[in-house]
Amino acid sequence: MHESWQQFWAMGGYAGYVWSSYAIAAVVIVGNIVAPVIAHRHIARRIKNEEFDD
Amino acid sequence: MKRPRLGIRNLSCGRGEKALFQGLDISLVGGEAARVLGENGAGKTTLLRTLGGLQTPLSGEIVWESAQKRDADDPVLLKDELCFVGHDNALNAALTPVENLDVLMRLCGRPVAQPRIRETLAELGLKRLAHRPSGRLSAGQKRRVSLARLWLTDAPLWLLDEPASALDVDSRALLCARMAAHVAAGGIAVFTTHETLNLADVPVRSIELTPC
Amino acid sequence: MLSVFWAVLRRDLLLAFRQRGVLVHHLLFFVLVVALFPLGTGASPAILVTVSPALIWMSVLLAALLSLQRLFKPDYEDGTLEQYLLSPEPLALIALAKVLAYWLASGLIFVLASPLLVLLLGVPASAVPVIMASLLLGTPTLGLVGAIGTALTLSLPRAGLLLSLLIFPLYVPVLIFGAGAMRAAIEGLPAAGALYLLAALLMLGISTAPFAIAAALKISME
Amino acid sequence: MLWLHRFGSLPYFYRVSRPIALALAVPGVLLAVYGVYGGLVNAPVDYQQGDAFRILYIHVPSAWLSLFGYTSMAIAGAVALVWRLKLAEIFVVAAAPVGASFTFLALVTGSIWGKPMWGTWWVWDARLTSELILLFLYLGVIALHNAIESPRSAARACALLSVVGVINVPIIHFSVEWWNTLHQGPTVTRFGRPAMEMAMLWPLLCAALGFTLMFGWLTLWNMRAQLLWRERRSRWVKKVFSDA
Repeated sequence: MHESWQQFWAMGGYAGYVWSSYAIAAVVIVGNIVAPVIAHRHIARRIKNEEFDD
Repeated sequence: MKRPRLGIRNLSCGRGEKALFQGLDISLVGGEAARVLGENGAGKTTLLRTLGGLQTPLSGEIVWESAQKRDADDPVLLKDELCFVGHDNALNAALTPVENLDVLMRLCGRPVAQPRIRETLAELGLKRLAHRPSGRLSAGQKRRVSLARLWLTDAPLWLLDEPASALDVDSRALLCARMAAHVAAGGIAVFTTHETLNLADVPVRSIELTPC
Repeated sequence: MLSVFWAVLRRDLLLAFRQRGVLVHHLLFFVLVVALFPLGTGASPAILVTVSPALIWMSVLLAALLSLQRLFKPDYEDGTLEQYLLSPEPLALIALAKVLAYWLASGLIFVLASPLLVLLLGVPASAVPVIMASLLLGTPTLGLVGAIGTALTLSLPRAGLLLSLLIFPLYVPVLIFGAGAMRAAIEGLPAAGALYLLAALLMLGISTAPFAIAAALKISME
Repeated sequence: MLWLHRFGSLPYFYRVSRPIALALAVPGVLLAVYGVYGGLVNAPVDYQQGDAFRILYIHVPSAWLSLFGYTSMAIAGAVALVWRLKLAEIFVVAAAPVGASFTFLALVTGSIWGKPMWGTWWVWDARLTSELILLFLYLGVIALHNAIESPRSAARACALLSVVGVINVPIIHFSVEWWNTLHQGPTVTRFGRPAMEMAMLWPLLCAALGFTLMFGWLTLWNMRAQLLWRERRSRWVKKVFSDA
């Protein structure tokens, strides 16, 4: 348990390690969400533009 | 004896995801040859490869009814009764024609003695080349060596992809005679060709491939 | 059924004999990697003996990678592979024959050449039998596993680097047990455990890899 | 079986995958947030590791997912090879980048956790080493998929590679373990593992479950894009976009 916000952010002196871990995790997860959405949109646009109708 | 039969039902084939032709239906019985017709890229090679089981059809089925079928528990599969001469000659450049043919005949389950291979090569006018590395033969000579399998095999079903490519007039006549003899004896031959192959009195049906 | 196995084995051994220059290249590659290594580290015997297990096994791995690329390629290019697939005999059996021929022509040479090389590195002669045994048991597994990778990349014109990415992770157990046996032998410890494990890997490889190779060849040919 | 057949139909899958993905995403994210919150805020400080143990609420679920993901790929791969189910092929290809990124995450967080614990960023510890090799196995599948031009062959090749890989995962793990006990010995400080308190364990389980659901969501998301690309020339895809 943390006594205060300040203590929470300090993470008992391990702040750099803990928060960098969580930041990287956030980046990885967001990347995994965004990448397929972009890919999907890109393909959908090309299909709508009838690029694959031969 | 029953005649062998090759049934093709509602066959659709393609390269990758794209269908080349659809809904092909034909039934061939022993004593018939069939020439596959179609423009470049219509899927002639794809059809032959699919019939040989090298490729899976997109849909439809291929049925082989063998003349040798003994009972239901012991089916004779198409692979057991097939001689497939593909686009490539299947000759290793470092092996001699005799060695190459020896292995090829063993692979298709019909081993033949080496003297017979030498005789056959001699009949095809390749006597002097029988023990030379295949890599040193000309394109036409290689094709003749590869086609020598047709003289060595007793398989009832032949699938031939452009068998006459690079052949001279005399060799082509030999090939036609051999194919006609095979079909006349109750075999089936499915082939593609750009040259005219005259199979004399044998019925030659057409398989027309129309692109979809 | 076995007649096809012997036919393919004999054919590939005959080819290896006809193209024996290539075998010499494999051997020279192995010798060169080992011989150049002291030039990089300094010739201190203590260091050389310590790193010799890793060095020998890494050079075997690299040599396997280079030579495996040609395992099915000539057959793929000249149409023989098509005939393997069309054969009524099991493709896995043909694949096993090809890998065995490949191993007899390359892996076995490493096994036979290894005593000379490890003595060059200052490894005690008492360790040589175990080292040879570890290579004898380990190199066929490398061939079997590597053949899966090379069959999968058959249709690619330049597969070298990709092939290393595919098969090196799978080589980890062989590397660990092989080098482990060698190190134990050098330190005078019992190496039987590692050798048994290598043998187990080999058994697993012989019984499963041919089917995977056959499946991979079919995928590549379609 | 009828259900399976219907699900195997690609337009049907494309239609229902969107609500299913959302149905996985909502509880997945909630559980993961709850677990992480519990780990960051509620769990008491570890008496040996201090607050650094809170990294484990990311690390452990990621490491679990790396194995879960590869196993699921291999199962789908086997299905794809045996029954030629197109969706299973697509699953293999779609799950690979997701699994690889969580494996990467497990490695990075493990390394960050190791720095204060072991005093160094990287230790050739058995589990970290196995995880690294698992990452290479994932990268191999991805690289193979990118290298082969025909999407069909590429997916089938990946399916086979993941099956071969999964047979090797336990062997690799065992060999690395064997190697580790032989050479590393007791030089690495290992903490005793007393039974975890419920306040510490409970959020961890929630986070792991949440991550697993999120894996399903992200993979479905990827599958939709893959499916669209592979079927871009088919009638049903054109119909989907002309109706919209």
